[in-house]
Amino acid sequence: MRFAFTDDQLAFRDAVRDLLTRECPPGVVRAAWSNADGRSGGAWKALGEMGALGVMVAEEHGGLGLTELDAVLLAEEAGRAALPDPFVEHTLAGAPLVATEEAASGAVTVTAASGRDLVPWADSADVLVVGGVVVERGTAAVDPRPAVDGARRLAAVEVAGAPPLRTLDPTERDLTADRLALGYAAQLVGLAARMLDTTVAYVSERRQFGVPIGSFQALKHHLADSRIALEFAAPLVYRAAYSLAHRDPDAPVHVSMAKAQASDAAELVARHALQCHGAIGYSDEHDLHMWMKRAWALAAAGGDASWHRERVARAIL
Amino acid sequence: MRFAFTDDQLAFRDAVRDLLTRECPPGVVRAAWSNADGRSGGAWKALGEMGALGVMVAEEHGGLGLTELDAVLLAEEAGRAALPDPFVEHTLAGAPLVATEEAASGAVTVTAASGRDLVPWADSADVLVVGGVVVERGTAAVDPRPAVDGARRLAAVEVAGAPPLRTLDPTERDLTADRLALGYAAQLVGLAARMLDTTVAYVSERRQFGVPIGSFQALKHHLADSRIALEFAAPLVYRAAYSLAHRDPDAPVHVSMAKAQASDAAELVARHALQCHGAIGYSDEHDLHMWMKRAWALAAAGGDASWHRERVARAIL
Amino acid sequence: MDLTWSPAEEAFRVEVRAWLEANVPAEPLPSGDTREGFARHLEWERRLFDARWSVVSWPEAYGGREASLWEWLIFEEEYYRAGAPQRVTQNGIFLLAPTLFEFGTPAQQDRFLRPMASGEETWCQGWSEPDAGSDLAGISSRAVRDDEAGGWRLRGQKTWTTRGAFCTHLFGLFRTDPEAQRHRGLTYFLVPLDTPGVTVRGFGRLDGDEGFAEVFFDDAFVPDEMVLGGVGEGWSVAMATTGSERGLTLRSPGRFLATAERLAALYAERGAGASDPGLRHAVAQARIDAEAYALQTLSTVTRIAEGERPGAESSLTKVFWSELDVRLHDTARRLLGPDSALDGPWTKGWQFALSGPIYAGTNEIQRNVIAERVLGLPRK
Amino acid sequence: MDLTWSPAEEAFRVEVRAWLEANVPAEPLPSGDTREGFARHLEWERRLFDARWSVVSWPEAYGGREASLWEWLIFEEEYYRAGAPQRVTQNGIFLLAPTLFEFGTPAQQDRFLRPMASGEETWCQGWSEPDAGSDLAGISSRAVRDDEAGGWRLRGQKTWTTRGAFCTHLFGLFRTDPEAQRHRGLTYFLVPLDTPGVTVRGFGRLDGDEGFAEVFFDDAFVPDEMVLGGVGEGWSVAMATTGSERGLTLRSPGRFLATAERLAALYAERGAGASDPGLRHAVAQARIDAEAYALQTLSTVTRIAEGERPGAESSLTKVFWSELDVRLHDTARRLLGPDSALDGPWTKGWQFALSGPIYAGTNEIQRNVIAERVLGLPRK
Repeated sequence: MRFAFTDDQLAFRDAVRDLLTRECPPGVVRAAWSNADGRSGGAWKALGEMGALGVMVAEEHGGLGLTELDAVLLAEEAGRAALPDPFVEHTLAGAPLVATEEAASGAVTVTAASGRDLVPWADSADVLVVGGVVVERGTAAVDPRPAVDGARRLAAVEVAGAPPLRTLDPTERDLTADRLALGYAAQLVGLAARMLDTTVAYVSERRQFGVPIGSFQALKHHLADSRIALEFAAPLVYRAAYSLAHRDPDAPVHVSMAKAQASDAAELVARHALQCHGAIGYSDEHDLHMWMKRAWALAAAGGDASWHRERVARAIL
Repeated sequence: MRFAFTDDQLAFRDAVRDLLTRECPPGVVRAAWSNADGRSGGAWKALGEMGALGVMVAEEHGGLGLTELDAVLLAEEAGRAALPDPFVEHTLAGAPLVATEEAASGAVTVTAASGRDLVPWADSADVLVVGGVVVERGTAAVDPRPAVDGARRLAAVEVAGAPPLRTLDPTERDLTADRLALGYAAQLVGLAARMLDTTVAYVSERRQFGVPIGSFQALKHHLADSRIALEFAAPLVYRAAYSLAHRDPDAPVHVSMAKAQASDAAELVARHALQCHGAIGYSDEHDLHMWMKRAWALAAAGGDASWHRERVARAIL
Repeated sequence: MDLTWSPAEEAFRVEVRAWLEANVPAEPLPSGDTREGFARHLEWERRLFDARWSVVSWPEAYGGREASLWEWLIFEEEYYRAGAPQRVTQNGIFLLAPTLFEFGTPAQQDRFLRPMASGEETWCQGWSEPDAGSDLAGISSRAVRDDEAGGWRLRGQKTWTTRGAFCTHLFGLFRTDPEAQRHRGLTYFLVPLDTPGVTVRGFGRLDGDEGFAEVFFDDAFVPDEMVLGGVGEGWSVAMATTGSERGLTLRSPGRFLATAERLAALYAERGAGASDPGLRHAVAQARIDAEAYALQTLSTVTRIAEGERPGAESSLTKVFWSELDVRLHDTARRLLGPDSALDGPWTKGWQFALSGPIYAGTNEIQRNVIAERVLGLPRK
Repeated sequence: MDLTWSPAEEAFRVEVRAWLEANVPAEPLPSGDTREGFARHLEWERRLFDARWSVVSWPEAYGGREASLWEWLIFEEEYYRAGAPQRVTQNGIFLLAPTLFEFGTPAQQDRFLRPMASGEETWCQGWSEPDAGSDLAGISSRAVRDDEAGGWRLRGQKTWTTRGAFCTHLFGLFRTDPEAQRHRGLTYFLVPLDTPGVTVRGFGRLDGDEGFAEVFFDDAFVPDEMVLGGVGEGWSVAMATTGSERGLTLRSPGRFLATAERLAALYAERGAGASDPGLRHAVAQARIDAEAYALQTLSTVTRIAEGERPGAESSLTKVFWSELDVRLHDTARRLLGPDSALDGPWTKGWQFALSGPIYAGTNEIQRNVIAERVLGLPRK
């Protein structure tokens, strides 16, 4: 029994964090709100070069041949940076199915969606995994829709007329949906952790009534509650990654527990972060709103908290 | 348009409050936990003498011939005092049906219950309104059950073999159930207001860390939330009384809104009251627990918050 | 207690309803927090004014009908029920005007009220500064006496000024006595935004609309007649307005009933497909809360009509409605499920609702006020 | 990451489970917070001790098995899963013993640990006083030096002493230096409750059980060897124990899973008849939270097993589990509907759960600790 990551896994996480700190500062996220494709450009390329985008692609196809347990911390970092790229859709869901060197390196971008979700970054991806098939983007009908998160571009995709590169079997479909949900849960943990850090720094510095506002008990308790929510969400996410990696038959329920808890935690942290920032955080010139909107988007994606709670209810009741 | 009580109604309320302050101090409630019948004795008699128990009995039967709108503030006072007597069951529900001088004066005690509720104070009442019939207590099978609120004695009552004094028509049954729910809602407002007052006094006096604990923002906010809950529950209760008194066809929905809101408000105020009292409130030697347990009992009686919320949902969805 | 309306009041309601039915734009206007939308809203407000519906409770001389408090309420109810456009003139009409009526000189009233009612002059509020948000008494913008010119020179910066980039005038607090501490030594000024030395820069809110502005004052001159309520009296004059701001909700008891009904309609459409069986009760509870809000307003108006003056209780209302508004929109988001990621009226409304617990005194501060001034808990 | 157990650990689990299956009383014992129930519980604890299951992680000399941290956890999981009786000796075993192991002299360890493990001597905690509840450093009970007799005379009063009326010994803090302020000048004493001058009066808790006691000290003499960890060192010695108290939850990761499963069973029985469609998800969420609790415990134990020492993070756990316990029982009450007015296991459990956010440092204080010591927010 050991419920912790290996030193190698942590070192890989740290390397991705360093890379994203360098390549994906808030300015890159902000630029993605108004650029052509909502993508980072440089950060994606750098992630591909370090192997992070092929972590779950088999070694014979140029990937690292690792598992969800190795990818989960990287997804958390992509969340922390609010990376404007389909990191989870590609790395956890799409690339392992496409399984080519181009997918492993990110030279080909794969995106994916499950359930009733619109497809993120569909117009800039090369390959789409939608409705149980893998298709070239150019062969599908991609209809962009206006999203609350201006960087995470959404589109309705019609694949009826597109020749499938391959068709997923039901097991692959379910696994892909669970991998998306797990990845989003991990991103939500990262997003929430970043919002909490930012808010702690802000309230420690901002002074009103002659004292830092972080000395007021009401704000302390908002942030303590945020910290508690994170503390009891992250372990469910890590366990779900372990269960998926070990093909545990309970993995789908574990994924649902993780996604429900991480969605709720991120929503709560976002609420408290905004309230603690006050009017400053309500301005779109402050960075907070970009993290908050990504959290809202991912809380609703891959099945929202209620959808996953219902799956838990079906399993235990 | 005037959403307020008349001076007469407020004067009657004040008179009942004065009477209960005198005749039903906490010691009387405490005594009812261990005496034979869970009743106050003196307070009931005094309420009868002042006419409060016959407020809704027709004048020709010795009552005051008034309405729910006149009774609702008195029920609130009975709640505030945690009066250990079937005030609502008698005054709002039972006595108007029995309609005798003895019922109007309280010489005969009538109790009542609706739905799946056990019957409160069944073993000390003279007449029972249960399952759509009015029966003499002596003719029914009364089976006491252990209750969390030691003063509000509960019993399962079987009326199958009892000769009915009268049988209620469906309209009377529904009206009686709504009057009970309204009365409980009013009592809950009174109970909550008393718990809040007691807690405000306590935290203003109790010192820890060299200051009154009521100066800590966390406790301030607990009590502010309590006050808000009361502020937005009481008007629904008063409107429901008005609607019942005017036989408004929407009265049942108005009663449900009142009972749902008052139940939730009282539960919330009780929780905060206990938390603000700390270990002192957790002792059964302190009076708080008697108010809290009455609040729990009445929140669950006459349909709990969810039951009434469901009735609202059926009406609007 | 009497929850019915008199024949005269019913007749007033019929008149209001008929006019609104005939005149409310069929298509919703673009957001009043954008430049284009603001202009379109002003056209609407002009129509309201021309038909004498823009300030029903005001004296006829300023464009009103001298309507009673209850008639005013009926108007507001009908206005919300009709889905009529948001009032972009509200900061003038509901925040500044009560202060002008109470503290203004007859000359000021004659000068400012009618153009305010018509929308010819539009007012924004200059309270907050970069370092004085929740802590309003921390204001550092100054007004320096210019005896020669017979007035004051304003210096400093205001921010989070709602619709500041579109308005013609600003009302706000400036420090006239630099030696005085905190809420002493402040004065309430009325400032045309085209005054030389005033610069306005709009910026975006959470939902992307350019609803905020920063206003910079660089020795901008205002004459003495632009002081409202006496030099050094700014704090108490402003507090009267702040009372109105918190009491803005008085505007319509039906305000949240309309949203609760739209939510019920959304549930009818989406409820069966939603994952959370509890949403049914969330929608019912939203309706209950909206009714509680309406009734509590009626209770407050009754007390005002009978001569009481609302006090710190307005903080109870502010916390309740702002958090109800958040719950209403959050329930809608949960009904929308994955579609909540899309831009749309409910997701716009959700973002806007999140400002409620922040503006006009954060809910944390309101809860302090409730604890200290309504319940009497010790300050320290 | 490895979420499997080794063959040796599995074997240990099989042994524990077999013994518990054969020995756990079929009928639940009466509450250990009543005089009769306490005695019945002590019989059970004696059986545990005789089979060497009472303190599995302790040295064999004191009745333990020198079990590893993971084995200890397996034992606790199985103990909860078997529905075995609440440990009435827990204040000694889980609060005092860690302090004795860390600060006690060899003589003290030899004298006290084994009778504690067997339940022959039972310990209650003497922290709180009428005026020192949340503010533990406000303790005013005194210990006055008696040089001649070679010890101390205790004066003052302790209160809210759990099961104090049934225990044989008390551990607690007394002020040895009356000049020192707050948390300085305190000393940690071990006190037999049959010491002349000690009076114990039991009183009832919320649920009516006589679970509390007041303990009065009227010049009660204790010799020097009853000082634990040095005169004047009481605060730091006690804080080590307080750490254990908050970490009590380490006892079993499965602790709330058992309750969540009982709740699911209640839902199976009552859910269809309940008015609130949202209860289905409340039950599911209870299970999710209970799993989160279990996993967070595994994560903490991993860190401890690898040499870390738990710090202020234990406050996160305290707040979470105590509020989860309240939610679990509140969901049950809502499932019971009108029957929640009746005395029964769930309503008893509800009342007991309400003590969780209060004892061992109120959750308000825990949240301050999280904010200041985990997040690093400014104290003032």
